[in-house]
Amino acid sequence: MTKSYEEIPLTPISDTPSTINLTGYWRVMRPVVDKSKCKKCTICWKFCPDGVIKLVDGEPVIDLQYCKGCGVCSFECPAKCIIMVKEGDL
Amino acid sequence: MTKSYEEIPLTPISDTPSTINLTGYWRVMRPVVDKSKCKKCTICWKFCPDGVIKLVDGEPVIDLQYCKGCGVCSFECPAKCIIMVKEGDL
Amino acid sequence: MREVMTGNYASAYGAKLARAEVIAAYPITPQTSIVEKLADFVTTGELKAQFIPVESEHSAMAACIAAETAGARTYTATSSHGLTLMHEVLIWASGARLPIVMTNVSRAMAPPWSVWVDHMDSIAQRDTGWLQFFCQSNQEVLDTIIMAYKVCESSGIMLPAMVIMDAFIQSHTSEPVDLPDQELVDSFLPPYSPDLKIEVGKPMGFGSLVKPDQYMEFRYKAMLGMKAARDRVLRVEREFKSIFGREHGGLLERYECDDADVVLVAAGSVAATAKDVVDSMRAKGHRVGLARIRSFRPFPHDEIRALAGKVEGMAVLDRSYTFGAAGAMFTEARASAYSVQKRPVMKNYIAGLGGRDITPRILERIFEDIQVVSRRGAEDEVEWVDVAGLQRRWR
Amino acid sequence: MREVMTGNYASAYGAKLARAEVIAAYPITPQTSIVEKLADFVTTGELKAQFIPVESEHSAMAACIAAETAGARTYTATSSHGLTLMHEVLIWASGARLPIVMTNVSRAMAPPWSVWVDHMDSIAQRDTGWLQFFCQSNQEVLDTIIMAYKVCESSGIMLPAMVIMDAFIQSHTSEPVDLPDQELVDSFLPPYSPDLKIEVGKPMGFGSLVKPDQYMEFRYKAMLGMKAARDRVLRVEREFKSIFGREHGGLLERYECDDADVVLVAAGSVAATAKDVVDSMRAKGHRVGLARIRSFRPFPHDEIRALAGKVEGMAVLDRSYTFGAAGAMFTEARASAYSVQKRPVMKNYIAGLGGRDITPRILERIFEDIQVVSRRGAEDEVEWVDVAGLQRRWR
Amino acid sequence: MVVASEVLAKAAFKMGFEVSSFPFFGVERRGAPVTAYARIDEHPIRNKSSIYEPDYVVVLDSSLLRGIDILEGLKPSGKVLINYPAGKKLPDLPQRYKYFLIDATSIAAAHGIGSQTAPIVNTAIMGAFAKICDKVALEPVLESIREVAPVKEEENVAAAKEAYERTTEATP
Amino acid sequence: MVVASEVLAKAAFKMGFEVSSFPFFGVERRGAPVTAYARIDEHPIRNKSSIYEPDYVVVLDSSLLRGIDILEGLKPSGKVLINYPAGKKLPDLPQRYKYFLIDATSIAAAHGIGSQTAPIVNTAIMGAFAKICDKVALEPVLESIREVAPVKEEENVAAAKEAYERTTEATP
Amino acid sequence: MMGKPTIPEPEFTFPGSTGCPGCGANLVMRYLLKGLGERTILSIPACCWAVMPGYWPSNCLKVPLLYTAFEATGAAMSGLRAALDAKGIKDVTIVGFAGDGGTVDIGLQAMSGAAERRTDGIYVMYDNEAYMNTGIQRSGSTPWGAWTTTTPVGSTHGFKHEAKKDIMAIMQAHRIPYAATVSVAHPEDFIKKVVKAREVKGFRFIHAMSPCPPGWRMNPMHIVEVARLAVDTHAFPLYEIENGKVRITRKGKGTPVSEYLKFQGRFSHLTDAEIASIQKTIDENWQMLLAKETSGT
Amino acid sequence: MMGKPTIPEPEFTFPGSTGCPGCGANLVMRYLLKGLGERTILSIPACCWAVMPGYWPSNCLKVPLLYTAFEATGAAMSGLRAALDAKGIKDVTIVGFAGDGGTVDIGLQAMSGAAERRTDGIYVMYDNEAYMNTGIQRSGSTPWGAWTTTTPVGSTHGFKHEAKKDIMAIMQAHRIPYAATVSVAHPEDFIKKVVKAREVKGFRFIHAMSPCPPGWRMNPMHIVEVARLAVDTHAFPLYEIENGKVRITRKGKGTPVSEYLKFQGRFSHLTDAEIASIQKTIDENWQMLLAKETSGT
Ligand SMILES: Cc1ncc(C[n+]2csc(CCOP(=O)(O)OP(=O)(O)O)c2C)c(N)n1
Ligand SMILES: Cc1ncc(C[n+]2csc(CCOP(=O)(O)OP(=O)(O)O)c2C)c(N)n1
Ligand code: SF4
Ligand code: SF4
Ligand code: SF4
Ligand code: SF4
Ligand code: SF4
Ligand code: SF4
Ligand SMILES: [Mg+2]
Ligand SMILES: [Mg+2]
Repeated sequence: MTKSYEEIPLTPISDTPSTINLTGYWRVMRPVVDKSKCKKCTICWKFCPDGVIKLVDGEPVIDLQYCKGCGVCSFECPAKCIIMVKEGDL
Repeated sequence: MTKSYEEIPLTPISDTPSTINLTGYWRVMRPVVDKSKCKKCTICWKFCPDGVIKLVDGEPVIDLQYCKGCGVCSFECPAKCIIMVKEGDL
Repeated sequence: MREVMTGNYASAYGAKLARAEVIAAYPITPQTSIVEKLADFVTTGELKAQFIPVESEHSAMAACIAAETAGARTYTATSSHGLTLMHEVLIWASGARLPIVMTNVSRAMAPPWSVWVDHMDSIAQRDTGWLQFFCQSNQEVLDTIIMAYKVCESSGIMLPAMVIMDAFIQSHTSEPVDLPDQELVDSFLPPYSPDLKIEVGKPMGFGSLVKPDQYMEFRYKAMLGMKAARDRVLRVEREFKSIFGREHGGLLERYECDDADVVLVAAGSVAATAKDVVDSMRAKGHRVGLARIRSFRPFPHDEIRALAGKVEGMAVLDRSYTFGAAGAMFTEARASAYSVQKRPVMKNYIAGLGGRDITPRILERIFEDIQVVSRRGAEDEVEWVDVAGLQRRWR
Repeated sequence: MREVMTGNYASAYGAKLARAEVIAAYPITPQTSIVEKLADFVTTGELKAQFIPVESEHSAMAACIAAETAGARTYTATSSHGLTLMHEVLIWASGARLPIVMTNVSRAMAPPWSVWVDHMDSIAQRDTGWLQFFCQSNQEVLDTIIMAYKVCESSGIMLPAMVIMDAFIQSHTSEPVDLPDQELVDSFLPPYSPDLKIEVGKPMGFGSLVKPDQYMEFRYKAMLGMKAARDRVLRVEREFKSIFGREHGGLLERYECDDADVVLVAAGSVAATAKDVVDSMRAKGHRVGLARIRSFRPFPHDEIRALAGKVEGMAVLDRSYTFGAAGAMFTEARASAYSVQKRPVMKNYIAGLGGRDITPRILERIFEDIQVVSRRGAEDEVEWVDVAGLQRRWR
Repeated sequence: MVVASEVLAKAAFKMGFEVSSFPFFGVERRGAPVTAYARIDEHPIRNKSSIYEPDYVVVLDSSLLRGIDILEGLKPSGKVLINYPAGKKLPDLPQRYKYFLIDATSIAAAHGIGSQTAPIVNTAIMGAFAKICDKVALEPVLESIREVAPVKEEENVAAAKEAYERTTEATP
Repeated sequence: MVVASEVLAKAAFKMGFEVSSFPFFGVERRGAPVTAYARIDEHPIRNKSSIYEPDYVVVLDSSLLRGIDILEGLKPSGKVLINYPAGKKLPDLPQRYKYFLIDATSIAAAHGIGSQTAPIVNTAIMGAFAKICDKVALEPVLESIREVAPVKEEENVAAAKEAYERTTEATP
Repeated sequence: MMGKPTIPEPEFTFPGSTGCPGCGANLVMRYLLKGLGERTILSIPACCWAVMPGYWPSNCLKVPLLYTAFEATGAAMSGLRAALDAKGIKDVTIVGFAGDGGTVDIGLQAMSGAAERRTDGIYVMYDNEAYMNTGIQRSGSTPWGAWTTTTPVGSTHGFKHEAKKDIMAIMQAHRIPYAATVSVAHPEDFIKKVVKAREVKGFRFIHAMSPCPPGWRMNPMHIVEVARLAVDTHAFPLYEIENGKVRITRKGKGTPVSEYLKFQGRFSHLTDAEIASIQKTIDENWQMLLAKETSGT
Repeated sequence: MMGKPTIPEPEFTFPGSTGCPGCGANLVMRYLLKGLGERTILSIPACCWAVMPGYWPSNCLKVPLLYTAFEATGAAMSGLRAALDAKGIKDVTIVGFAGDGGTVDIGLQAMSGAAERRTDGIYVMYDNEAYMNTGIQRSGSTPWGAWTTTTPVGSTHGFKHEAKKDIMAIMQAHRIPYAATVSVAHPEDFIKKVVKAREVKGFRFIHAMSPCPPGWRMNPMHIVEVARLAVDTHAFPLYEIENGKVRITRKGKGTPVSEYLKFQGRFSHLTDAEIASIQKTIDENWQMLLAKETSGT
């Protein structure tokens, strides 16, 4: 939505968290964590390029609003407990 | 002398030897070679920044039209046979 | 052979058909596919040229300057920040009287960062001594590159030329383009052979220091070169037409101007759209026309003046704005028409900055506005079109 | 206190009195003594400022941009090739709305290499969004730097300004200059405190990417800033006068214009010489005047128009030439006067390029020529003055 | 996307039409949604503005159905082609348009076009479009694909063919 | 040279005159001849062009007498001051002007100003000029020298004083 | 295996950046800011990272950011530092964050100038080995043998024929107090070096290997693996240079470079002989690095 | 003592250049062209040497010369070479000839680019250790401790406080095939290296020490002596780097640096402690150079 020239600053100063961009829409594949196998090693959290994995009691919770489905977590998980499934499937 | 626009090239291309600049006028001190002491070692020739020393039968001849009187030849001469004298003197 | 291709590819083909010998370029959106295509041509051997992968646009132009001084036909392409980074050496190229040809994909300047079209980058080079051709179609881009070499390499001219197209709207738009045969192009455009070039055995210094007693005469000669370019553009285009059967309108393309009451003056892709609008408005009985500034440098001084003598209103659309003045096309058109006895009302419309779309609807409204204003007189000589927050609606 | 000093020193004192906090500069003839003097001030502790010895002018401006964004008052100085190398980032500075103040010692561009005055370098920046003030005396240089900060740092304006003087003729000419007291300057010019600056704790991004749907509104705002600058220049000068007792003529200084038949329009040092010529010609009974373009950006649109309504001939002297068009001052003056009902004859005189001296005699001849031409009509709208090889003698 | 519109333009051109196709695009990012336009006409195309009232809308990524209003400006007689997972129910969409579905993602993946995580559906979707569009036929589309595809020409052609066959009309 | 004209301007300014002084100079090279101008007037000086018809000509380097026409434009009433080796015969010069000679080089050298090979004569010559010029006196010249000289203030002042004393008129 | 995170937990980036899926540069920024913390001001020139915060007014960073012209990062650092100095602000880390093209090519001069004048700040170059933001053109940092769009693989020649600029050696030659290479495959080492760099005064340089799926023509899920292989094969050794002293921080396994190359489509055209020649260069460079470590320079 | 000239006799410069009396840069050009000969094309950016040929139409050089913008020497070399390549001309040496400021500061990037793309040419930097053409401002090549007009000696600080950029090390880091330092005090060594450089293909670099009487505030007659002392004191060691291998071509006597400094007014303000610290740096650098020679890198 175009803002009136009166509503904008003199020069584009960005102060709105990028959480306005729901990059989850980009996803073609979706990571699914098999919690039963998870060792809570935090490696997936560490390597997620977009930092969209939260650790809740040491356990990874993926924010699918933003996860772009790159699959890094899946590949790096030592327990192989994150699988990538096609969006729309399952 | 300003040349007519018709007489000059499209862009300033310099093709006239700089010998048109009689830099000898700049001189305050003048190098004078004491030929009797000269060893014909060519060192003065070698080090003259302006290349105005010619070797004539191995002997240095200074072109005073251009010599700027820097004194390098005088200082470098191993035989100390070039002395700098004030222009106008002698 | 007619093929569908983008403006960028048309540009690359233009350079290839002109047999550019040295290409030095640096990537920038949205120019990149020109350079990529040329790199491809060189790699496959389709084009025999030296490709210099420079580390900046300043160096791109500096390398072209050096290569051209050594007698090679050179080409480069850039956009926005790249073009403005060349600024110093653009002035150099014209002062050195080198007929380098360059494509500029006109794009807005930062900040705000933007990769979309506007003409600020090109306009800001208006004082650099380059010929500047604004194109409206991919065909014109290709043809103009070839013609530009022919115009500029003439010994009476020897100035560089910039072929300009709009970011994305042209650079990335695919449309049919006729690719002329290489032999025909070769017959039209002979190899580059300047009167003087830097070469071993001729100990000359190119570009020396000149004192106040002589500098001005060199500038005067450059002025004469640019002046001669006016005629030569027209002559070369006539010759081009005789060989290739196409023309693009000389310095100022006039579309339905003969009996027009009001005309739109514009450059670049928007002029193409405006032709549709002229047709549709004429169909509704409005006597409107379009005057497209094809050559911004040399400026179509006489043509604008002649046109101004015949119409009641001139709407000048600028896709850039000069702060503290007005749109550059507007300023220069006004200056040209100054001495016309019965001058038309002239009004400046600033539109389409930073990629803002200029729709047929907007153009129609501009025509409507100039119709009104040419009767009533302009209240405000410069109006910004389609700015959010202003009263007036344009879409 | 009145002291004899060069234009360059006046410039350095201006920056010092304005309490510039960050100075980033790169040497170039004939600007060097500005920077040397400032380096001296900083070394002796007379000026508390950070001096950044950058490795190029592009970096000088980029460093100023960064420092100014962080809330520091910045200053730089340059000339010709240095200025044109900054081109890209000049546009940046205005887009970022940063009230940087810079001195440009206007010098010709290469090739031919020349270190002497002409205005091509400054004129080629006319589209960059900077305010541009051409000065005629060293006093004006000093005063204008101080005023420029006050004009530009206003929250409604926030644009950069270039204070221009002529190479050698001003930069190296010594003349008496009144050095105002620091306390008075401080009372006139408060410390810089922008509404928003980059600072830790406020995670904002300065200068982001903006899509076509919003870019134009930012440009519109910059236009408003430049527009507001017109009034503010006048207001600030009035205030300056009330404190320091001096003024320099607003946007367009008019000298003996009230009853003039013909006027000379010019900028820079030549305007000072022209005042002598006006006096001497008036003494001989000629009704001539001088209109000095002090602010080229914003252009004195209304002032030129008003003047054009009153005179019969306007001789516009340009110390630069735009190839493919005409002198820039001429073009813009014509554009401004376009809609004046009874327009004067306007003629462009291109003079003094690359340091060519413009003597009182030449100015007199220009006056004589415009007197003739304003009766008879101009044959050639642009005439080059004092070019060797042309028929006409000017000296 | 850009490739799709280019294929379309080339195909129509082969059939004797004048064409013009262009992306709205800025800084390309794999994954981020982009838009492209194409115009096809008997007469040379001069209009360079975006298309606000299309005859056809082609949606390459069904997730967009949740986001933007993809039907904005579509002419009353307009047709919509959507790359949609086979078997999945179509969401609520205005009844006044004709909808066509094709599971181009699966087809592309099956033909090994792009990667498994990111199959490239450009060519398949153009096969489908040939089916629903009055102006372009399958053959020129396939020909254009051959010209445009940087790699795996035949796979792309096969995908387009299959898509042509499997395109079906649907009512939301 | 530049320094000389600056000293002159400052001195005249101290005496209540308006002044303007400027070098014609480009790329400075030690040794190469340069020209500088100064204007002194009761009224503020606005004319910024070079001086073509001077009242005074000061020649810092006598070798120039052989080269350029140093007297070009000099007003009929004009005076010429030349830095000239003491005792040497003056070359042919037009009789219509008044000539003054001073061996500023020797004086500067004697006071250790500049190097032995390249003594700097700026300040000495200004002392001499104070003698022949109607508008400036010695005191303000010395004062200005004190302000302008980067080093060796007193040596410069002494040189100027000595030059003032030893300036003599000569006829060619 | 359950464990505490091995790197600091606070995040200084928001989700929603517009980087590609699997963008290594996203990880570089994440780790960098974890090491630097909040009292940091970034300056970013044109590059992928100038786009990744999103279109105005979106911003994925929790520290202030100055966008600058492409070639100006070093100058911007000096300007920011000077302004803070003028204001007496001492405890802020100034960071220039640029791509490889913006560093080794068009930004080299401004960076070199900042280093020469000893600007107090950290320059971070994330190295995806080409101009990615404009669509994969060669840069001075593109390795020998790589395909890019301006080094296409064709008949007369093809792929890049010039070696990757050794920017670490260039910065070492600038005699800066601290320089280090870091990799997204080794976040602990990465952050340790960042923290160390933060405590040094003067101009510091960090060279971060940053895999790029589209640019390297690879599957995004492999980025960490590829970065790991770069270290293990010595294609991208991890080391630091403190006051001129070289120290290798991870010797790597010396895995054959083909392991590293095979993940990346940009190298897929290479013949065995060409791969062998890459191996040879890598071995030589590694020996040279070992020699530097030994000689302490 | 009578002898034949130890350097080639043909001159490729005319008298009448506008360089100052005793200009070291004049000697640099003289020796360079003696080594290169006639089939040479020079490119010279803004610097003293852009002025020394004289005002148009004067020219003191007997080889073709392209004046270029200050920052563009490297690019001009690439352009010239490309044009010759396009024309099939192979036997011409392309030379970029620039001052220190035009090399280590504003021209660094273009030079680095030319080196990276392996432009076939010789880059010669004549080092007078400041911006002389504009009147003695500091450059990145000005040594620590020197007075210049922008590093004036004043109360708060004074003289230059940053070290001289080690441009040879920077060029070594570019892995060019040949780099060498030369001095006007050793014309035989100078010309030998130039001849050697001429035979190498690729980008070559020559760093020529070039005393400047006005800029160094010294008596013009001492320029050769001062250059000699620079070598003897190790302030400016003579060495070459062939394919990465360092070789010192003249060990010098290790004369105390004060001997070198004392001729130059630009150092006259230095205290004994400051001179000692210069000595220390020089010794360290010398040790480092010896180590490089030993380790062969
Ligand atoms: C002067 C200038 N030239 C070119 C560009 C276009 N440009 C923007 S980003 C970019 C590529 C940056 O490459 P790199 O620094 O490696 O960062 P990456 O995009 O790979 O992350 C280019 C060429 C520009 N913005 N400014
Ligand atoms: C873009 C630009 N900036 C500044 C200048 C001014 N300038 C010309 S020569 C010069 C000094 C050159 O120094 P260096 O390269 O060391 O050569 P030197 O004069 O010492 O021989 C400078 C600053 C210029 N010509 N162009
Ligand atoms: S798929 Fe990628 S973005 Fe999504 S959680 Fe895993 S690593 Fe993060
Ligand atoms: S990497 Fe795997 S095992 Fe480790 S925390 Fe993540 S999901 Fe669990
Ligand atoms: S004084 Fe200097 S210029 Fe003259 S001959 Fe001796 S060395 Fe050469
Ligand atoms: S240096 Fe002295 S001894 Fe040797 S040739 Fe010259 S004058 Fe003779
Ligand atoms: S192109 Fe590469 S570096 Fe750029 S955002 Fe995408 S993955 Fe990251
Ligand atoms: S200033 Fe120095 S380098 Fe320049 S011409 Fe004079 S002596 Fe030579
Ligand atoms: Mg990169
Ligand atoms: Mg130098």
